[in-house]
Amino acid sequence: MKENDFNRRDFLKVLGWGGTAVALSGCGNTSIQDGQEIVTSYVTLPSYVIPSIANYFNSTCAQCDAGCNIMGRVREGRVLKAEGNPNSPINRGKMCGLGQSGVQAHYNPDRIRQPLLKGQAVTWEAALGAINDKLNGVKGEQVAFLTGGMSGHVQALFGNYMDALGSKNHFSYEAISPAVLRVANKKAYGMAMPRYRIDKARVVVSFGADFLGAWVSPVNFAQQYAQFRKGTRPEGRGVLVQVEPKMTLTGANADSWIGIRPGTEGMLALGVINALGSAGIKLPADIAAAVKDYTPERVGVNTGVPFERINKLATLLKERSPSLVLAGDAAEGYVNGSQNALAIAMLNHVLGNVGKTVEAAASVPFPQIAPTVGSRSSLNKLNDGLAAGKYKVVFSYGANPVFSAPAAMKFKDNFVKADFKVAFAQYLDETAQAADLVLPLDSAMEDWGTVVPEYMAAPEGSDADTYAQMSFRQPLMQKLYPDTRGVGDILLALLKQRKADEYKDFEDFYSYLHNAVLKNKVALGGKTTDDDDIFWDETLSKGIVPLKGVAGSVSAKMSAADLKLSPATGTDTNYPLRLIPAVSASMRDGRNANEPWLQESPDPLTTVVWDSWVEIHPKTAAKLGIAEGDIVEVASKSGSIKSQAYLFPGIHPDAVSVPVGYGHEGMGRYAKGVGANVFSILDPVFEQETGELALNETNVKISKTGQRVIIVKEEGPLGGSQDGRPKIAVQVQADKVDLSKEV
Amino acid sequence: MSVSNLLENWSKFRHTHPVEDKGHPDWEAYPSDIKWAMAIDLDACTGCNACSVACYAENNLPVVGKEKYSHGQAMHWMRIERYWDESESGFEVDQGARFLPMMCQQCEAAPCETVCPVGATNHTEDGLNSQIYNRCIGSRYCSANCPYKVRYFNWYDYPTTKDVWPSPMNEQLNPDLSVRSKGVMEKCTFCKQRTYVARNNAKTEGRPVQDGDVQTACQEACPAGAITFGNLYDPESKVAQKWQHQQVELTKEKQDKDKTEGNRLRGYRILEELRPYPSVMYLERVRESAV
Amino acid sequence: MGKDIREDIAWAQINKDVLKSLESPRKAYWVILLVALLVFGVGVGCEVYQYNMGMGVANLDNPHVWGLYIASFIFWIGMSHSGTLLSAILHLMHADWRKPIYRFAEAMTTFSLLTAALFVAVHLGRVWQIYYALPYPNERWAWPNFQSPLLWDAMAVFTYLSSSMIFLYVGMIPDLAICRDNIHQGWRKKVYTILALGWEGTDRQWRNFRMTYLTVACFLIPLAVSVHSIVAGDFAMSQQPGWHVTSFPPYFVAGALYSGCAAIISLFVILRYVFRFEEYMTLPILKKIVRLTFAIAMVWTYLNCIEFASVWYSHDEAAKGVLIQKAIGPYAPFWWAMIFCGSVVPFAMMVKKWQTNIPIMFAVSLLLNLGMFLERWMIVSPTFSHGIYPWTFDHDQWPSMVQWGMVFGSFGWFTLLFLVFCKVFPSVSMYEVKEMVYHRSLQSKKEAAGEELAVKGAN
Amino acid sequence: MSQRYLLALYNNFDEAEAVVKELRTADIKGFNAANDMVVKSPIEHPEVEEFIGNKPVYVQWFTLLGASLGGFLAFWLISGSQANFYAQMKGGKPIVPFPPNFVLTYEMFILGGVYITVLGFLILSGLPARRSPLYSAKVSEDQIGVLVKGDEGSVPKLREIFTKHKALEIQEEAGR
Amino acid sequence: MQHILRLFILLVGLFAGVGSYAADAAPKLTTPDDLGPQIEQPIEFPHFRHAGDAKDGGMQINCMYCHTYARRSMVAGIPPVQKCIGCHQSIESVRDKPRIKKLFEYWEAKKPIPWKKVHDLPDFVRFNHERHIQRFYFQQDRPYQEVCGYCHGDVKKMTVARRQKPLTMGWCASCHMKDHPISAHSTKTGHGPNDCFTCHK
Repeated sequence: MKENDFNRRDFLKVLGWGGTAVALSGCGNTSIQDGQEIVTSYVTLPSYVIPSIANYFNSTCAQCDAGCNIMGRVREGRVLKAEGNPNSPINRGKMCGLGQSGVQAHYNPDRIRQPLLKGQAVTWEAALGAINDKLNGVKGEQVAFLTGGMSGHVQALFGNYMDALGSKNHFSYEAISPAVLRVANKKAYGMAMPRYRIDKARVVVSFGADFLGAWVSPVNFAQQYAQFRKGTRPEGRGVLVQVEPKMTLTGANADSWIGIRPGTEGMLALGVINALGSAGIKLPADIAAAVKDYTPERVGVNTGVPFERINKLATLLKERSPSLVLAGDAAEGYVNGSQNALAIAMLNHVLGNVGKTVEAAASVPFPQIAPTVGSRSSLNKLNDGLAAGKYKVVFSYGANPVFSAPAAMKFKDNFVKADFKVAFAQYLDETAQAADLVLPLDSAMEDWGTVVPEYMAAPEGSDADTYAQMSFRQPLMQKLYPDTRGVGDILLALLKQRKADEYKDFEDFYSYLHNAVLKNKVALGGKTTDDDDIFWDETLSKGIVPLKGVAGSVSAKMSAADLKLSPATGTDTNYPLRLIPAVSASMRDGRNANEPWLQESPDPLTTVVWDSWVEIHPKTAAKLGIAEGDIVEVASKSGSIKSQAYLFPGIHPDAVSVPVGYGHEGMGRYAKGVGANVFSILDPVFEQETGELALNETNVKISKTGQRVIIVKEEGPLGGSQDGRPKIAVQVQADKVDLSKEV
Repeated sequence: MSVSNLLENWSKFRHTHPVEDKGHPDWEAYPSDIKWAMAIDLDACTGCNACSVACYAENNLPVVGKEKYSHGQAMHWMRIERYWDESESGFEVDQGARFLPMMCQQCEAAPCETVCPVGATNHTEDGLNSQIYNRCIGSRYCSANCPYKVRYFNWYDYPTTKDVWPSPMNEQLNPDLSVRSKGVMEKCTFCKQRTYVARNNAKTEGRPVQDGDVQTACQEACPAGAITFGNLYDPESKVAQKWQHQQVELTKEKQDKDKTEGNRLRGYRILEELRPYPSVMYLERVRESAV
Repeated sequence: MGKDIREDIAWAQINKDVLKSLESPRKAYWVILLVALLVFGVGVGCEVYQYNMGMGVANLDNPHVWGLYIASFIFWIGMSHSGTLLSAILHLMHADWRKPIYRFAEAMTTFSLLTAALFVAVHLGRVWQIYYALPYPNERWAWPNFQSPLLWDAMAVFTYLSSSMIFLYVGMIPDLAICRDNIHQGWRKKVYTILALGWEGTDRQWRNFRMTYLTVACFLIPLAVSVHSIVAGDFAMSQQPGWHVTSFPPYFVAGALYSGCAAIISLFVILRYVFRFEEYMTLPILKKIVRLTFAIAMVWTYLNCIEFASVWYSHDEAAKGVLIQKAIGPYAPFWWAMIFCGSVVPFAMMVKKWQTNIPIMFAVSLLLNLGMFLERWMIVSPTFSHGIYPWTFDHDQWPSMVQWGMVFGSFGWFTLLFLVFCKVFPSVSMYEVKEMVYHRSLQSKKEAAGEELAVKGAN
Repeated sequence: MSQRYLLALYNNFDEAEAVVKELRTADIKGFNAANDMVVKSPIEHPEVEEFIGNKPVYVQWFTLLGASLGGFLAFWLISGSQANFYAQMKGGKPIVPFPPNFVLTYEMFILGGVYITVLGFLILSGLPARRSPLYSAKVSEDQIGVLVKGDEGSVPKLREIFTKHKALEIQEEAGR
Repeated sequence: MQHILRLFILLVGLFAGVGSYAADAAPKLTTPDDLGPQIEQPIEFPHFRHAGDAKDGGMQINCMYCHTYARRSMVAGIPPVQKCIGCHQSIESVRDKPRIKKLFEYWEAKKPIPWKKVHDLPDFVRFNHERHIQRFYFQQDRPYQEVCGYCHGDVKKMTVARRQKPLTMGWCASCHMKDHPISAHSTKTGHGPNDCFTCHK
C-alpha cells in the first residue's frame, strides 16, 4: 500500500450505492432488468483497488481498552467487517464479539450528526466559539476534564491542552477497571500491569479474574488459554481453578469452580498458603507467621469452601508448577479488596511463579503517549469538586458517569451544577443529555489516532522484556456524516483557540499525527534515510509499531508486612443478600449497549438476550418463593431496580447478581429502556486503600412484585439439560484421554 | 438430452453416498478433491460468542429484536449452547458449564436435502449442503427434518423491517451473498463466499486449494482457536489430520474406535447414530478430576 | 326409529323433491352461507396479512416451523376419505343404503381436498414462487425434487383431487340430464345442458357408464389409501421422534376415514334439515353410518394404542420423550381432549336409542371431528416442541390468532363451496335412489311371492 | 328410402322388455333390431343389457392403456428429469432413487388409469352428443323409452308392436 | 373396432411425444439473440469506435484494456474516468466532440459517471468474469471478441452496449453442460460446474 494520502483518502469514498443495492435486494428480483440499476465508476482509482475484491486496512479496535489490532475489510469504499490483525501480539488475528461489533458503532443510526448546543443543532464554529467564550471567563482550575482511559497522540495533545488551559483537573474515569489490581500489583510485583503467562502455567487459580470474558485483555488471554489447554504442550494440559461467588465465563470453563462466600477470597488464598506450608512448601518466616492462623479448617468455615478442597488445591499447586494465581474484579470489589489482591499475589510469590508466569512488561519510551488509566476514585474527586461548585466548565470525553455512577453519589445533580458542560460523544447518552454542548465524534473507523495498550503483550520470539508497541488507528472509510469530528481534531481546534501560533502548522489532527510520527521516525523503527512518505505508508499498513520499551522488573519478594487482611464485611439482616454486579464480555460497562449484535448475542451463561436479569441460586429462590421469570425488586439502601429473576446454579446462595451495562435512558434505539441499570443501586462503599467504589459491597433484599414474564433467552425449557442424549456436549475426565499426541 | 444422459450414465446415477463413493456424482468431470470439514475442540471453546457475532457480520444475519427473539425467531446460524453437568439433584456447577457451538453440520447424507420439494438444498461437489435462497419456496420441511435444528427461516422480511438494518447500517452488508427476503430458509454455509474465492484463486493459479487458503468467519474470529476448518481430502490439512488422529471416519455411522472399550480419543460427531454423516467433528471437553 | 325410504315412492316424486332442493332451501341455508362467508373473509384477511408481513405473524418459530397449517392440511385430506369410502368401497360392496348420501359425501371429498390444497399455499413462505414445485420444462432447466415426500403429497393430492372430481362428475351425469330436462330457464339450464353432455340414458351409455364407474371406483380405493399414506409419509419418512413410526400410514388412513365419517354425520344432519331431505336421508341410513363410524373409531383407537405401545417399547428415548410430553407437557390438555373425543365419545354411538337421535349424533360427530383435528395438531406440534435436540426444545410456542383465523377460515371456505354445490347440483343422487327403491320394491315383491332371492347388502 | 324414428314410452321394465324381445324376434323389413334399436331408461338396469342382446364393453381396455402409459411415463419423466444437468446428490441417496420414483409412478398409474378410462367412457358412449331425435324428458324421470329407426315401410309394424305392449305414448319423426 | 385401435395409436403417440419432450427437453445449444431494450447512457459511448474492426473504422482495442478487472475479479468493472482521460487528453482531434466534452466535464468536476447497468443479472447470482476469462481467454486461447461476445454479443459493432443474449439460467446452463477442451493444447474436455452454489449466492 504505497499510495500517497490523497489517493487513499479518495479511495475511501463510498463507491456509489450500487453495492448496497446489490446486497439489499436479496431473493426478490428474478427478472433481468436492463438499465434499471446504476453502476457508478470511480473517477480515479488506485491500482490496488479492484472492485469486488476486498482491501484490508490495519487499525486498532476501540471497543474496549485492550487495544486489539484489527484489519478492516473494505469493499467499494465501505468497511464491512473487522478482522484481527494476524501480526498483532495482542490478539494474533483473533477478535472477540465485542470487537466485531465495532462496525455497528460506526454505522450506528443513532450517532449524533451535528454539534448540539442546548439540544439545538449548531455549526462547529458556533460550538467551538461557545467553548471559547465560556473558557475565557474562567480560571484554569475551574475547568475540569473527565475522560476515559486514553493513550497515544490524542493523549499527548490532550496533555498539551490541559497545560494550555492551566488546569490540572484531569479525571480519568472508567466504570469498570482493574484499578485495585494495579495498586495491589504495584505493591506485590513492583509494577501495575505485569505480563501474565497463562500459556506457560500448568495450573491457573483465578480469584474472580474473568480473563476469558471481560478482564484486562481477554482476546490475548483466550489465546493463551487455548495454549494452556493443549495436551501437546510440554507442560501438559493445564488445570484452571476459578474461585468466585458468581460464575463468570472463565468460571464456566474451569476444571473446578469454587463458589466462595463473597469477600473472603483473600482468606482463602492465605488458607491455601497455610495448606501449602503444611504440605511441605518452604514458606518465608514472615509469611508463615502471617498465615499461621489461617488453617484450612478455619478458612473453610469462613469461606464456605470445604477444607478438603482447600487441601486438594494446595496439593495440586504444589505438584504442578509453574502455576499462576490471578486476582480479579470479583476478589477486589470489597472494602478489603486490595488486601484480598495482595493475599492472592502472595500465593504467586510462595509458589515461585513470579518471574515465571508473572513476567515484567516494558513500558513505552514516550511517557506522553503512555496510557492514562481510568479509575473510579477520580470520579469521586470530580464529584466532590462539582458538589462544592469548584468547576465552572466541565468536559467529558469517553465516559458516561451519569449512567455508571451510583445514584447515591448524586453525580447528575452535581454535574448540572457546573455552568457549562461539554460532552464529546458518539451517542446521545445520559451524560451527553445532561451536557450543554454535545460535540459529535467520529467513529473509531473514521478517526485517526494511536493507541498504546495498557496490558502489553509481547509477540513470540521478541525480546519480551523491552517489547512495547504503539498501534495506529486510521480511517477505514470516508466519514458517514460530514459534521462529525475526531477527538484529535476537536482538541486541536480547542488548542488553536489557546495557542494559535504553536499549532498553526497543523491543518488537522492527521497532519499533527503525521508530523509527530515522522519526527520520531527512528524511534519508531525507521531509518533516517527512509523516505517520509514510504515510511508513513508502511507504518500505517502494518498498523503496529514495535517500540523499544523501557524494561521493567518484577519484585521477586513480597513482605508479609504489607498484608493485614481485614475480615469481610458481614451482611445486614434487612438486606440479607450480597449484590454482585456482573460484567459480561459483550456488555461491559454499557458503552456499547447500542450495538444490536451485542444485545442479540446471548449472555454465555444465562443465554438471556435484550434484557437484564437477576441471577439467584435455585435454593435461595425456593426459599423466597421465586420462580424463573418473576419480576423481582432488588432493593439496596441506595435504591431499587426491577428485573426478571433467572435461577442460576453458578452463584453463591447468599448472593444475587445483576449484569451491568443495561438500563440506558439514552444512547439510542437498541439500548434505551433495555433492562435495568444496576449501577444506580450500588451503595457508596469504597475500597479502603484505593478509594475505588467497592462494587460488590452492596447488600440487597429481593422481593417479588407479582408480575411474571417469559424470559427471552436462547436456552430451551430444559435449561442446560441434555435430556439423556448420549452424545451432545460430551465431557471426559482428563485421565480417560490421551492428549499428549493430539494434532 | 437428459434421457440420453440417464441411459448413458445409469450406474452413476444409482450410486449412493457417502458410503459408496467419494462425493459428487459428477466426479469424472470433477474429481472430488475437496471436502470441507470442521473440527471443533470443546476443550478450547470458551463459549464467548465471538464466532456467533462474526457470523452475523459476515453473513448478513438480521438482528430480530427482543420480541421476535422471544418467539424463537432468532437468526443465529452459529449458536452457542450451554449445558450443565447433571446429577440426581439437579445441575452441578463444580466443573463449570459445557459450551457447544452448533451450526449446520453439512451432513454428507443430509436429512434436509431429500425432503425439499423444489430441490433448493443439495449436496455440492465440495461436500457442502447448499441452500439456494432464491429457489426456496419456504415449505420448511428441511428444518422439520433437521435433527440439529440449525436451519433458520426468514419469518419476516427483515431487509424492510424497522430497526433491522436502519440506514446507514445496511452499508455494512456483505455484497458477496444475498440478503434473504421473507419466506426463505437459510443456514450456515461454511462461509461459501470465502471458499468460493479460495477455489477461484487456486484455479487461476493452477494449483489445488491448500490448507490456510480459506478461513471461515467463525474460525477466523475464535480467540481460542477452537475451530479448525479445511479440506478433509487433503492429508496435509490440519482438519484432516485431526480427524485421522481421532479416528473419526466420515463415512461411518459408528466409529470403529467406539467399538473398543476405553479408547483414549475424544473425537465424536453429534447424532452420528442417525446416519447423517455430519462434517463437523467435535472434540470432547476435558475436565480434570484431581480438583 | 324413523322410517326408511318408502319403496313405493314415485320416481317422478324423487325428481321433484330433489330438484326442489336446488330452488328453495330453508332459511337456515342462507344463514349458514352468510356465516361461512364471514368466516372465510376472516381467513382471507389473515392470509393477506400474513402474505404481506411474512410467516412470522403465524407465530411459528425455529425450530417449530410447522403448525396448524399442516395439521389442518392433514385434517382436510383426511376428511376427504369418507367420500371415497361411501362411493367406492361401499359401491363395490353393493351396500345400497349409501345411495341417497354418497353424492354429498363425494362432494365433500372434492371440496375438502380443495380446502387442503389451500393450506399448501397458506403454509408456504413464498407462495408466489409455488410454480417452482411444478414439474414442467422451463427456462431454468430446473426440476422439482421428486424425492421429497411433499412432492409426492402434491402429486397424490392432485391425482386424488382430479380423480375424485371426475368421479363425482361422471356419477352425476345422469342427474345433470334430469336437471337439464326439468329446468327450463336461466344460466342453470345452460350449465346443465353443457355438463350433461347430451346424456339420454341409452343402453349403450348405461353399459359403458357402469363399467367406467366401477373401474374408477376400483382406482379410487387404492388411491385414497395411498394419499393418506403419503401424507403420513411426510412424517414417517423423517427422522423426528414421534413421527418416525412405521404404523403411521394405516393410522393416518384410519384417522382419515374416522374424521370423514364423523363429518358425514354432521353434514347429513345439516343437509337433511336445510334441504328438507327427511324423506331420503332417513334415520336407518344414519344408523348405518353411525355404526360404521363406531367401527372405524375402534380401529383408530386400536392403532393409536399400537403407536403408543411401539414407541413405549422401543429404546428410542427421544420418541418416548415426545410421548411423555404429549401426556404431561404443555400440550397435555389438548392431547387428553383428543383421546377423550376420539376414543371415549364414540361409545355414545353404542347406545341404540342415540344412534338415531339426531341432536345427539350431531353433537357426537362434532366432538369426533374436534378430536380428529386435535389429533392432527398433536402429531405435528409436540415433535417440534420436544424433539430430538434438547437445546431447541420449545414449550412456549402457541399458534397465533392468524393461524387460528386461517383454520376457521378454511371451515368457512369448505362450507361455502359445499353449500353452493348443494344448491347448484343435486346433492342426492336421483337415479341411484330410483335404483334403490326399484330394487328394494322388486325384492320385497319377490319376498312377498315367497321366492328366495339372494340379495347382497351391506348388513 | 327415407327413414323414420319412432319412440315409445313404457311404464316399467317388464313392458319394455317384452317390446324389445318382440322387436328382436320380429322380422321387419327395413328394421335391424341389433343396430336400430335403443332403450333409454332413467336408471341403470342390468337386465336391459340382457334382453337387448349382448353388446361388448371396451372401457377396460382404455383403462389398461391409461394405467400402463401413466405408470411408464411417470417413471420415464421423473428419472429423465432427475438425470438432467443439475443432477445433484440429495441426502446421500442415488440421483435416480427407486422408492420415491415408484411412489410417483404409482400415483401416475392411477391418474392415467382414471383419466383415460373416463376418456374411453366418453368416446365409447358417444358423449358429448347432440340431442337425439325424439328425445323425451320422461326417460330421465320414470319411463322407459324404446327408440327405433326404420324404413318408412316398417313404421306401421313397429307401431303395432309398440301399442300392443301398452305404450304410453308413441312419437314419430322423420329421419335424416 | 378399428376406430378404437386408431385411437389407441393416437394416444400412445401423443403421450410418448409429450413425455419424451418433457423429460428430454434440453433447450437447444444455440444462443439466439434476445435483444434487450435500448438504454440511454449519460454518455453515448461508441463501442464500435474503440473496439470495432479496423475496416469499420474501429481501433480494435482489447475489451480488457478498459474493462480491466474482468480477468482479475468477479466484475468486469466500468473503467474509472481517469482511464478515459488518460488517452483522450492527448487526442486533440476529437476534443471538441460533444461526447468528449461531456466526459471532460465529469472529469473536471471529479464526478463519477452514472452509467446504467446493461447486463443485469438478478442479485442472487454470482457471475465470475475472472473465471470465464481465465478459462477461455487464457487457457483456451480463444480470441477475446469471441470470449466476451459469447455473453455480451457483438459489442464491437454497437454504440451503447445493448443486451443481446437472454442471460437466463437455462441459457447459462446450456453452455455449462457443453464439453469444452480444458486448454488450447489439450484434448481433454470438461464442462462447467453444475452446483447450484457456484452461481447462486
